[in-house]
Amino acid sequence: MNFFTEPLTLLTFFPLLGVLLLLFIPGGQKNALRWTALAVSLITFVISLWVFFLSGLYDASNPDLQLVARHPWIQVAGWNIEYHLAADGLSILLILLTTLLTPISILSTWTAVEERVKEFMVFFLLLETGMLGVFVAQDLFLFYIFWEFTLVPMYFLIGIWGGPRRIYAALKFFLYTMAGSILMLLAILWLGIQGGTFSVPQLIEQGGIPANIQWWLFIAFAAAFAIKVPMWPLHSWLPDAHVEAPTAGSVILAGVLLKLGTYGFVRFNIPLFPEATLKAAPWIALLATIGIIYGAAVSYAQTDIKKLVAYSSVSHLGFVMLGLFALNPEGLAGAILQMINHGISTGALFLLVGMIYEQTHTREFKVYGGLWKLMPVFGTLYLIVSLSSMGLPGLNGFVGEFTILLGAWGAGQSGVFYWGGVWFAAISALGVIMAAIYILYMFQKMFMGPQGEVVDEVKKHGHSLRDLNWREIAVIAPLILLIFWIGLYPAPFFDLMAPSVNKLAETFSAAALALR
Amino acid sequence: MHLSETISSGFLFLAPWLVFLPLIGLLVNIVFGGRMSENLVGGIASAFSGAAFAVSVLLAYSVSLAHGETLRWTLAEWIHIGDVSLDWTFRADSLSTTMMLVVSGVGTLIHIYAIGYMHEDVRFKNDPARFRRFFVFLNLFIAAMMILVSGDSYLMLFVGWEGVGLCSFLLIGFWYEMDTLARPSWSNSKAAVKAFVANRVGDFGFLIASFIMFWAFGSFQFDAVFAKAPEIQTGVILAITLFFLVGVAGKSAQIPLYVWLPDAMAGPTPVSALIHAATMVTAGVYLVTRSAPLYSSVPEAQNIVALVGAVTALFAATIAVGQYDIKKVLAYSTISQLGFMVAAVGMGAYVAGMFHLVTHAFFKALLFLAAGSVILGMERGHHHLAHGHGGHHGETFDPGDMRNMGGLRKTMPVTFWVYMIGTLALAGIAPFAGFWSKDEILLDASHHSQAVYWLLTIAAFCTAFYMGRQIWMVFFGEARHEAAAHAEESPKVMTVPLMILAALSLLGGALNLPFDGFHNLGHWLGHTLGEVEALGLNLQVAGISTALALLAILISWLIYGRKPLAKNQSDPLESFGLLFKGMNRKWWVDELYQFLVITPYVKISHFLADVIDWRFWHDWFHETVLLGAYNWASAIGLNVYADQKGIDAFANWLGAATQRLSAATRKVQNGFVRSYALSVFLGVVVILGYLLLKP
Amino acid sequence: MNIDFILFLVLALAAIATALGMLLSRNAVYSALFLVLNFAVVAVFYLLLGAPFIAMAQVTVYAGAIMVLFLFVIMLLGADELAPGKALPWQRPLAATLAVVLVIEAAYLLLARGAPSGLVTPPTEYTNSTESLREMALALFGQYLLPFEITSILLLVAMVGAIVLAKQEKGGRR
Amino acid sequence: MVPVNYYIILSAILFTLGALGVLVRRNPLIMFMSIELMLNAANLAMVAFSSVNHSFSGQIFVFFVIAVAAAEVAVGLALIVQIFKSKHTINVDDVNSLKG
Repeated sequence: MNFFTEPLTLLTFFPLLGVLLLLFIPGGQKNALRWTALAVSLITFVISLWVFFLSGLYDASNPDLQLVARHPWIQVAGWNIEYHLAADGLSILLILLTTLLTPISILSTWTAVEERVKEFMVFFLLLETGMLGVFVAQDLFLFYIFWEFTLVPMYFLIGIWGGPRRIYAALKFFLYTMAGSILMLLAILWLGIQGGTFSVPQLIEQGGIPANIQWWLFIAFAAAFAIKVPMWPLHSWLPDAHVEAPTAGSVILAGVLLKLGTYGFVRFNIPLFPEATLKAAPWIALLATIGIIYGAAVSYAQTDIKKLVAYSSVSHLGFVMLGLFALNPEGLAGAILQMINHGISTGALFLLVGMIYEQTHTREFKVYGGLWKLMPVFGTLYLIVSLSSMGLPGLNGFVGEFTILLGAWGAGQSGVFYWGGVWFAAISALGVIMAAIYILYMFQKMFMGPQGEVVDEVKKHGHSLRDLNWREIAVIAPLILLIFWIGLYPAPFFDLMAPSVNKLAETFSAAALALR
Repeated sequence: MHLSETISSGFLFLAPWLVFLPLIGLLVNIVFGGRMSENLVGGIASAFSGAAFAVSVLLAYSVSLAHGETLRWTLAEWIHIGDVSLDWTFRADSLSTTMMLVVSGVGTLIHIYAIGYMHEDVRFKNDPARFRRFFVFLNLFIAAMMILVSGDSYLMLFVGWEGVGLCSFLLIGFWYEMDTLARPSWSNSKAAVKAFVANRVGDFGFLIASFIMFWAFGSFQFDAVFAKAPEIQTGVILAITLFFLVGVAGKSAQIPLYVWLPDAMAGPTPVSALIHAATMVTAGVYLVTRSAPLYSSVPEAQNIVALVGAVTALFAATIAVGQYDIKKVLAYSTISQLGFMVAAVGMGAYVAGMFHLVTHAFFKALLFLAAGSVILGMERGHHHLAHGHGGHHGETFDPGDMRNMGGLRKTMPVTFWVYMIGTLALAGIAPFAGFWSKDEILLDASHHSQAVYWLLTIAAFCTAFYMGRQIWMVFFGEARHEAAAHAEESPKVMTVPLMILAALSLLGGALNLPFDGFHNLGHWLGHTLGEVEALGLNLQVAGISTALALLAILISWLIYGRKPLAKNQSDPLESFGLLFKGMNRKWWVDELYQFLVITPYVKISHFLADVIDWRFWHDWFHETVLLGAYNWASAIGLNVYADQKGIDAFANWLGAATQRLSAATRKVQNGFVRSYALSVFLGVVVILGYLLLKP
Repeated sequence: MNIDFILFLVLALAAIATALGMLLSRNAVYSALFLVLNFAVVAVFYLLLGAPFIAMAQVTVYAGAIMVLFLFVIMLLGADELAPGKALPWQRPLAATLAVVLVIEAAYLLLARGAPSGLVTPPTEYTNSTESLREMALALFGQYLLPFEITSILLLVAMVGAIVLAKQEKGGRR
Repeated sequence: MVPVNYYIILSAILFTLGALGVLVRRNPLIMFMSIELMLNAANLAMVAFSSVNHSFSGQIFVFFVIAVAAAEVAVGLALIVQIFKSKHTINVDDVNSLKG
């Protein structure tokens, strides 16, 4: 194996090396375990930077799949399953997001996870390999394996280190996702056997799937992805999973795992089934729009901070879906950027919520209030992250949401949304107002107003609320930096994805014209 | 010629520093402010704001050297994807430099004033550590406002547009843990959220307008849009302009979104002066003026804008009459004056609107700051009392309530005189600044639409009346509260900016006198907006408005001045009954919105969250239907085969079959190592036998 | 019937007898001692087959070290005799039958199917010469170097494993 | 000169005896010894082949087998000691559950 010609293999499986290393460290030496896991995840991050930027192996101006690693793998009974990894502009940012969020999450568990540290870290690194695998796999079968593989560590992360109803939440998460995946597996097998290959780029090139069959395959894939996203009304597992998951689990769940769904749409559904995609576009847009409005409205009525953020994810990912199915460069690029933004902003929100939860052990709004005075740094960082989440211009959320809505409006005018037209974009823009309502409500209830009873409650236990320490600031600082960077100067991010996005969108502008 | 071009482009590179300078100021204060004295913190903030003013002057100079050419300076790329190409481009032309000068000039004066004001304010509220935060926010506001006025595209304008909204939120909620009377309460923070949300409703309109614009014009850049405007259907432009109007209504506090502005008075008084009177709220007027080529091409939109402005002007003026709080009066007055401006730009009288914007920035900032001085004077008096008489703390004292004041002209002479100047300017008495600008608007209205003209004229009458009422109640008569009797004049750091603003309010009319050769502002803005025929002084219009203003002041003297209010005496206007009550209760608009919008929204979202999402979808559908169906199916399955009931569904349904299968095979798995070994051995023998017997 | 064959027959009977002794002794100590004898007999076979090095290794490692270890453990645990059990009554006859079948199979394989033929003729240069050892060492450290090293690692791992298993746990984790 | 077949048959007999030992004895130590016997039987066959074929490979293989046997015995005996410690018996028929 030459890591210089196949660096994605190194990147994807490097965390497994960390797992091996962790196995040799006794469970009692918690700090050694933490440092090892952190070091491994940081090295993974450095490797990802090296692979895409420093090594010169990746050409960002090339729209095609690059860094290809392709070997025959399982070739029996006419099945042609390959070990096939590659990356392009659609996945590179998500890969980087994964490698960035993992060390951050690990650092955030420093004091939060005291039980079974070894197992926790092992699961975490396994999860990283799984997620990276999903983003780089270009063989449907290999993709499916990674896809299911991510479930297992997450199941245990929720089920072992979660809150009081963790078993229920973990099981629901697992069953829900499995249920969707089974349909996808059938579709994958159909595609692989009919097409003679499981390779995604090859299948896309072959094309020629009859429209009515495309439709069914599209639905089968969409079932798996829509549950993962989650699209309304399949979101019921998300609040449970988020509320019960430990902080780091929530961060990864919101930051990366949900993106597996949206990524699946853009990587498989849209290019593999172009005709079905065009047919489905307004329907998906409808669900996305309902999700945006519904998620925002329901968020406002929550009394639990984590639940509020969980429902806000439903709303935010509605934007992503709306942008993806606008099928023009603005919508697609905005959606991909919004995936990153959501990972950063919501990840940071969960981190911050975890930090306050560690001190107060409650997530109920009604006991909070006036925290800004006691915790000015925390309050300010929380404000920045909240504003980013509600899409304040100059911060990252705006760039994504704006381009998405712009793209959706264009799709409404150009006829991609062949019914509904611009109404999807117009109604979704209402979500901008509603986001302001629930985000500001959350900020007000926590940080403004008279001092909440939680302050005295904490004092009763002999502590007093402290502001963030340096470790916590270090955890959150990279995300804050990215929030400003993407908001003010998103050009490097757009440049990375633009060639691939344009290529994908081009196929649709032509196809759309041919159909109408 | 060549020399001037060199110079102008030589200064142009400073354009981004309009934003950077205040940002540097706030960073310095964030990083080092904790160890610096209050004066230094305030001084640094003021200095960087002043530096932004200097840059504005240089830019304006560059523009004038370039004979009003539009100058651009691109700092960096912003959003480039698909057909979108947006840059961080700064724009200097006569319109934007005018706004820059007003914002940074008035802003700097208010910064200086705030050093003195906040020094006392943070002590009255027992949190001196918050002094620094105020100036950080104030500098942030200047930076955001500069982005708003200097952006070269609608989207960059929007960045500033929302940025100032954020600063407004932060500063209204500056004392987030109390109400305006410093009691622990949610009310200040509620006002802050209300302001932001109302602004966001407006931003929604702005967003929609920008979407339509992009797909029709293919650009967000001002000149590109204007150049293409003649080719576009008027229906599209009408939609764009009307959606922009929604944004204007949010930001410039017009009907129906004005409700946040009165509540915004929860912020410290310099904030009310800077953001909620002089600069931010005029952003809507700036937007309409900036989009002049669009509005001018659709008269329908212009009529609607003018009507909204005029109705707002009168509506808010009536409410101002019924207020007791000194700042609330000024707040409604601001809404009313913004109505004047919006009406003016709606009628296409962009110069008049901008002229009024400038003069209003002077005299309304002056009035607010002077009101702040009055409030602090009352606080000082009250503080003095509390210490003198050993504890007055039981009662809540409202230093902003005009019924507590009276006779302050003796104790606060400087404040009194500048307040008088501001009042006369606002009431529109010649030769104060407000007279000239308001008269120009009225004159345009008389040419344009009688309805708008009369609405505005009546509003002007009300304006003079409520300002007269205020002057008599606050400064004349006898003190109606001991705090007023012991009020003290403010220090120099506050009064000097007041005096400068008073001078500007007095002389600001000189910018654009209605005489030939004096239309300075008109010519200046003409570079950007196109030359318009300057109107002269119309004696009829001027005469009517002046006479009405004088009449209003006379009436107010008859009611409040001739026989001053005594202690605990109720307002004579209360004899008007429901009419006054309506004015005092703001025509119940807040209650109406509560009933029509807020309560339904809260109810719907709770219904969706609790009933639909949780009880129906999460609990009933998932727990009862899905899980129940599963349990039921597995119970049926078990009944048939094993006649077992009520055991855990999952284990049974899947397990029962497995169990029977395993029951047969479990005998093999007996746990005895030897028997396992035997089976291996058996395997060996059998395989060997097979190999041997194989043919 | 030459002398070699007689020698073979005697030794083979001895080997089978000691193996049976090991198998049938009730006392584990006797079993161990029978096994030592068996190993010694096999070592003699090795010598006859011209493998003196293996023969020495057999005696020192097997008959010496390993069996001493066995005896240690037997003494340590006091497990020289076990009470007769009654579990799996069918095990013993079945095992015996299978054993017989296996032997028959093997014999059939060798005799009827004409498996490897040829005489065991140790060349003279192999016997009692240092050449043989030298050749073997060259092969071991040349061609078979990697397996050799892997074996050493295996031994190391076994050592570590044995230590970990036998170590007295302090504090009683779980 | 003995035919190699005889050695093979001897080896098979010894192997079968070893296997029988594993199957019928309940003392793990004796089972272990029986395994050693089986290994020895295999070794014998290999040395015999080595002698016939004039190759050292068989002998070297035997050498490795001896090394592996040593390793196996070390671990196996340690396991037995551990089992005895926790169960206070080494009768394999009493060690029939996976739980420690």
